[in-house]
Amino acid sequence: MDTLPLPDGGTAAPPPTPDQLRELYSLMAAVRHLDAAAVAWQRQGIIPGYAPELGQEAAQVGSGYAVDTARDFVFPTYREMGVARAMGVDMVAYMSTHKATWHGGLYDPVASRLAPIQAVVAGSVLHAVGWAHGQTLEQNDGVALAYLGDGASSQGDVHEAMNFAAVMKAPVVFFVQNNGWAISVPTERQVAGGSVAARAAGYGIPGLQVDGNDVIAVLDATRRAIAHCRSGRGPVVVEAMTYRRGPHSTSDDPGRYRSLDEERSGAGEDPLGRLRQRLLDDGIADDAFFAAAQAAAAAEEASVREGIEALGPRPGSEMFDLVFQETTPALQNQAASWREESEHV
Amino acid sequence: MDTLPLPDGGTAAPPPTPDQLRELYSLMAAVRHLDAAAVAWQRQGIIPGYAPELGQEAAQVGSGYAVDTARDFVFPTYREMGVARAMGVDMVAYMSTHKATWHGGLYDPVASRLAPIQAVVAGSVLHAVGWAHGQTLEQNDGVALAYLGDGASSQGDVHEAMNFAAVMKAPVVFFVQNNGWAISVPTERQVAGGSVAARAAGYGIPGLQVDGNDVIAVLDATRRAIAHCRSGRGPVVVEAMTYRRGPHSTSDDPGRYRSLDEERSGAGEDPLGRLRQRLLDDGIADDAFFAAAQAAAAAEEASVREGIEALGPRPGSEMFDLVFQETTPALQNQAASWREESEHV
Amino acid sequence: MTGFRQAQSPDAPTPHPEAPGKRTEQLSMQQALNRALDEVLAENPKAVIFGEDCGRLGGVFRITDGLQAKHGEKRVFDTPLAESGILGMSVGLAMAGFHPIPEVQFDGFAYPAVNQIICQIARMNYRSRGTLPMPITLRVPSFGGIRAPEHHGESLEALFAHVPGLKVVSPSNPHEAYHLLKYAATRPDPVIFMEPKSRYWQKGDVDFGAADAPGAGSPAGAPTGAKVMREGRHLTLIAWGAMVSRCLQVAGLAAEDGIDVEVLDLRWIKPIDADALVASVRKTRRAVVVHEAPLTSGLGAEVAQLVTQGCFDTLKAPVERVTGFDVPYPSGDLEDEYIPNIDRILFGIQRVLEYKRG
Amino acid sequence: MTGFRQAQSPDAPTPHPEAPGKRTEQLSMQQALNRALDEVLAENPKAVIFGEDCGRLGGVFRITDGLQAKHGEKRVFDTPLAESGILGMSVGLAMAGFHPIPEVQFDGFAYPAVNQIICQIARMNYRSRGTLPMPITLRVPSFGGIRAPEHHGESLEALFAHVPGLKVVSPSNPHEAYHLLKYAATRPDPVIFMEPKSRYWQKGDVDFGAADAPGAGSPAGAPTGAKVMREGRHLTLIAWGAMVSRCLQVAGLAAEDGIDVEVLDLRWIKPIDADALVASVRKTRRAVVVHEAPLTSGLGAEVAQLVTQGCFDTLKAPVERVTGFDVPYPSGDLEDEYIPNIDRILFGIQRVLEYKRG
Ligand SMILES: Cc1ncc(C[n+]2csc(CCOP(=O)(O)OP(=O)(O)O)c2C)c(N)n1
Ligand SMILES: Cc1ncc(C[n+]2csc(CCOP(=O)(O)OP(=O)(O)O)c2C)c(N)n1
Ligand SMILES: [Mg+2]
Ligand SMILES: [Mg+2]
Repeated sequence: MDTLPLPDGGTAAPPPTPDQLRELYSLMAAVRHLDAAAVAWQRQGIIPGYAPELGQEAAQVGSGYAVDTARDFVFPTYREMGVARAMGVDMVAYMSTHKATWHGGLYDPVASRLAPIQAVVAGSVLHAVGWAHGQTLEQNDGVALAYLGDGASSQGDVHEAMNFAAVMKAPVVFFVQNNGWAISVPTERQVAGGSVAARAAGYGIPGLQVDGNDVIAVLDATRRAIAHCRSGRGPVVVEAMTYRRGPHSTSDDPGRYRSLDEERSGAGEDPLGRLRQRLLDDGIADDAFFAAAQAAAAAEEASVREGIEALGPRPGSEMFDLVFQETTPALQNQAASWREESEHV
Repeated sequence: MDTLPLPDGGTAAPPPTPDQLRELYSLMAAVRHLDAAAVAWQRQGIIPGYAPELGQEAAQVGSGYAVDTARDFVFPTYREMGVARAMGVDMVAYMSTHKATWHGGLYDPVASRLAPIQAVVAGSVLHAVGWAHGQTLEQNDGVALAYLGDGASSQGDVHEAMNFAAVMKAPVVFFVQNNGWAISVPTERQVAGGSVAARAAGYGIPGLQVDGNDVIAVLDATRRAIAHCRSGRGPVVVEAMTYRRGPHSTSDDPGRYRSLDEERSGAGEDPLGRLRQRLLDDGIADDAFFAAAQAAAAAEEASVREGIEALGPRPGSEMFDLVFQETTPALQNQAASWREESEHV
Repeated sequence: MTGFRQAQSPDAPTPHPEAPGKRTEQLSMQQALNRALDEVLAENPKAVIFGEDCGRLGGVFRITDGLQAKHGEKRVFDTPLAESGILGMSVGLAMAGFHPIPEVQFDGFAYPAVNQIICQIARMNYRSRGTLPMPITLRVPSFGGIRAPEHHGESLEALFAHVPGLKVVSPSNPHEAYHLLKYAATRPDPVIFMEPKSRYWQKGDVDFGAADAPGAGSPAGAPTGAKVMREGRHLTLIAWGAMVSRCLQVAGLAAEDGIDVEVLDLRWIKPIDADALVASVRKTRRAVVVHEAPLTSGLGAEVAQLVTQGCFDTLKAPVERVTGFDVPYPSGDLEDEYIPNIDRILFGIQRVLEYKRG
Repeated sequence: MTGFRQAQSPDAPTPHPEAPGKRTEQLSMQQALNRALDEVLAENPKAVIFGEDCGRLGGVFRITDGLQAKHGEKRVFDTPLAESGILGMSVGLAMAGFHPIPEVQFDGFAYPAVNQIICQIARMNYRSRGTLPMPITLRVPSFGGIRAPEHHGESLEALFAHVPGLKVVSPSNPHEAYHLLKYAATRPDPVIFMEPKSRYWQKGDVDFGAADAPGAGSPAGAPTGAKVMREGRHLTLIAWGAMVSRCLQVAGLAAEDGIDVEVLDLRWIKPIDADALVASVRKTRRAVVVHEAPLTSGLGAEVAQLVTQGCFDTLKAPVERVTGFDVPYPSGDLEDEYIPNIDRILFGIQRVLEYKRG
């Protein structure tokens, strides 16, 4: 279950170069910083809420980094800020969803290759299968990456998606972040058998479990999985074992369901500290580099915050105008009376 | 995957006695006869439709025979006539659903331990889990038997059911009749990986594949599975490999999607002929016995047909009276105007 | 599952010219739908048809009969047995630029897909700010009347009509079926296409050249409005799908008693052509709406309220609703007690005509 | 997921006597619901509560707070994350003689369970000819107004009201919440209990002794009818759930202009208390119905049609509907543009009052 041979004998998943390793670190540092900042913004009243991904930086950056945005397409949940960042998505447009500006975010999903933010648990896993089957029908070589959590794995749609994808040999990577929790419910009361990757065998497809706190391992596993899909061999399940170090969201209180001791023992090694140590050990980066990465992260955060603070509400007319490609008389009438009644006031 | 150790070292699944083998044969013969008759009734206009189970007699009778109707509960699909018969359900009341008298059938599910006939594919699999969990909550030792097909295995509800049952260690036997087809779609385009039993491992529960045309093997597997559940070890998946020898239903035309050659090669050995040979070989039954069984089957069919032909429509007032335990004023008003307008006419 | 009339094949596949031209042919609704799908596949290489049994078998109602053989397994294919999967997959195909035309085998089996329909298909265009349109045409054999097993006779129009982001249409005869399906399956928005299964085998003239004939109240050039199927002066009967032909029958019977009934085929359940409703009832001053679905919170309430809103001054009596009861759709033996029959519709007409104020 | 007010705990669990007696207490709706559930568990050993996060966490809204600790893990437990699983499992538990009180975490996540709700829960009593009753009380935190993420602000009452075999109720304040939940959770039929989440934290008097006080129009001894929350002579405002308090506010404002508005809390969405509607509007001769759900095919249409049917002679103007628009529930920034606000309700009242025939 733990390795996946490469279709091309190795070139599809080369080990990351020193430059790439430094880039991965910078990305993870930026994500860590922005994530912590977003929690603070919520406390400061800048945004109404946020779902932090503290502890999942390696799983998110490592997998998002493996995506080829020229041909692949990614289906996130509501917690994939690190994936979006690694893919180069505009962070103000991404974060706008947490400002309650627009469900799904303001970024262009087509241009950025990132589907709108999905609030239904497991809601978009089947979309990935359909998109991927579209690649097969058109003989394109794009791969779909579907993100889901350990909690999401319980949903019927995930089973339907894995079975459909396996029957149709659709090029989908089911990327599971098993972060130990679905709000207050731990994995052992959620995932019977203990592993989502282990389910893959039941569909006759490969399943990989990977240390989700090791960005290099995540990158390698995701690249292998994408290469497998791209070569026409059908879907793969990758399960990155990680830990949700923070609350489920800014309105959650983990103290009600887990102790600090449990958190400490469950969390494992910090993904960022681990990469830092690796880079130091291998002489790939030094303190100056880390300081610069930290400064860049802080600067980036400041500019994203500025963008978010400047973000006004969308015009109410968009409620009506964006429902359909071809609007309807009923909707036009409703828009007209809305306009009239709000102007009146 | 193919055997399940018994919790009590063997007494829970003793080999069938000669008497039991003869009873199994008689049941299968009765079922075979009634099934063929029901298809004929449809052609004769006695009933509007029927879903034959030709070829599945061993899977149905063998599993239904293993049920302890003093404590277990069975959740059928729309094709479980043989299970119902093996459990001793009144066959006129059962068949009434195919007369279009009452959805679900006219038998009493509580007394007969057979849930109403279920027309939603995979619709009742979760019910079995809930019922079984109720046994755990009350420290009863009842076991739920959920019937489903290879096609049904694709539904999300089946995944949710297996995961729930495994997490809660609910005493459920998921009894899959893999009859090769879901209407026109063959198992290989339906069940990725090829085996529903193989999915069990992904939930950390046992899965057994059994020759569904061998009634003794089916009985043994079901007894083992029930014993496993009853001893508090959680759910089991049993997959009986069999073949739908007839059309999906009396309105289906298999000639559009499978050839007679395919049917012949797919069907395997006839379950009834096989048991007959076994009984002959072992000297457990002779031609006189088989002739008597056949005569009994014919007599039974005649009496069921008589019952079905005599079955009048239910009074229309039941439409209103059976919706709730506590009716509502709106419903009473509707019933009153229905009565008035139908009497008027 | 069993017992309903489904296995009939269409008469030997009628050959037809590449461009249908201005011709009229006698077809069953099954044939008309099949023809429309055939043409859509031929005209739009991005159109794909899929669902349970719609490939080799041609669907349990044979609506996709012969299409896989003609257009190939990539264009017309069977899926595993999972409705949420079918609709969820449609979303992804639409995101990849396809025009999916999925089939749900029966009305009652749309329920497992409701989450994907409501939360995804109906909202993706909005959520993505118009960048990911959902040109999905979901075909649902609908309504009762064929003595079928449980869950094979449901009317889901009120549910779908309430969902923002969906359009919903139901044809009442072969001509409408051909034109409405061709129209729906070429739109950039999701359309639920409710086929009255009890009418699949009735034949009628399909005028292929009439695509641009405006229906009453609809803008010229697009079949988007309701349609007056019979003109009358005394009362308007409003229906859609299978109930339209029953209302036409009723109108015929009422005429024998000197009652001149107008029959309006709503066609579009969402958006509803309120102008056509109001135009008709302003003239007749009385209305009865007929549907198979249960009464409470059914589409009849919306229709009645639109009529009342638009014709309050002229209305001679409250709009009557003749509908199914608030009970689960019953088994075949009781079906005729449940579905509005001719007598119940006539009683409804009578109540409206005899209404006396206070 | 994020951003809504949910984490607050109730004030330290209020101890309460075994028999609540004839007392009045100030409670939030969250506390009132929690109290009702606590009592139901104590009184009925067959009652079980389960869902996502309702065990140890006490639910994201803390409605089940402390109940697992008090009644044990067999009575109150977490399930895996699958709504169809939760509702499907409820059916089996009911068949085994339990009274399941499942929770769906938010309105929008009831959609994955719709198949089990409509095809199984609502029909099992009927299908089994009364031998397998479904005493299931499904709690659904409902409606919008809390600036929440997508799918956390939905109004599903029209959908549920249309389903034969379901009963549907929504409380508007802590007193109603306590009594209606205790009533619903002791019935032998399935009840969808729609909790207005924006009202969870508002406090109000709960009169524990008032259980048998008949609401207007309801049969004495059972809280099954609608309720007049404010009497008035000029117009009836009809609402349920969170919109009731807004309508009471509007009535207060209208009174300043000399307009005497009656406010009717529908309470039961199915069955609707048509008698109470008619009694009120026969008196006021004018009505406006208010809801958050989209206009088309919303419950407002049913209410309007029931009023029109029952008050056709006396009605001075067509019933107005002030509702959400036919658009997906928007993000927080646009929420106040979508939910009927005081101004829009006042405009609706004005349209009815100023209505001139022809
Ligand atoms: C269908 C559905 N049910 C319930 C919810 C409420 N909810 C939001 S996140 C969540 C837990 C998800 O857990 P998991 O899939 O492990 O992802 P994680 O939050 O750990 O990233 C729940 C129950 C939802 N958003 N969608
Ligand atoms: C949810 C649902 N979808 C579709 C159908 C229509 N349908 C009835 S039986 C059937 C095939 C079922 O195949 P399988 O589960 O293998 O059982 P079998 O018929 O072979 O016994 C289908 C698609 C249905 N009844 N329910
Ligand atoms: Mg998780
Ligand atoms: Mg099968």
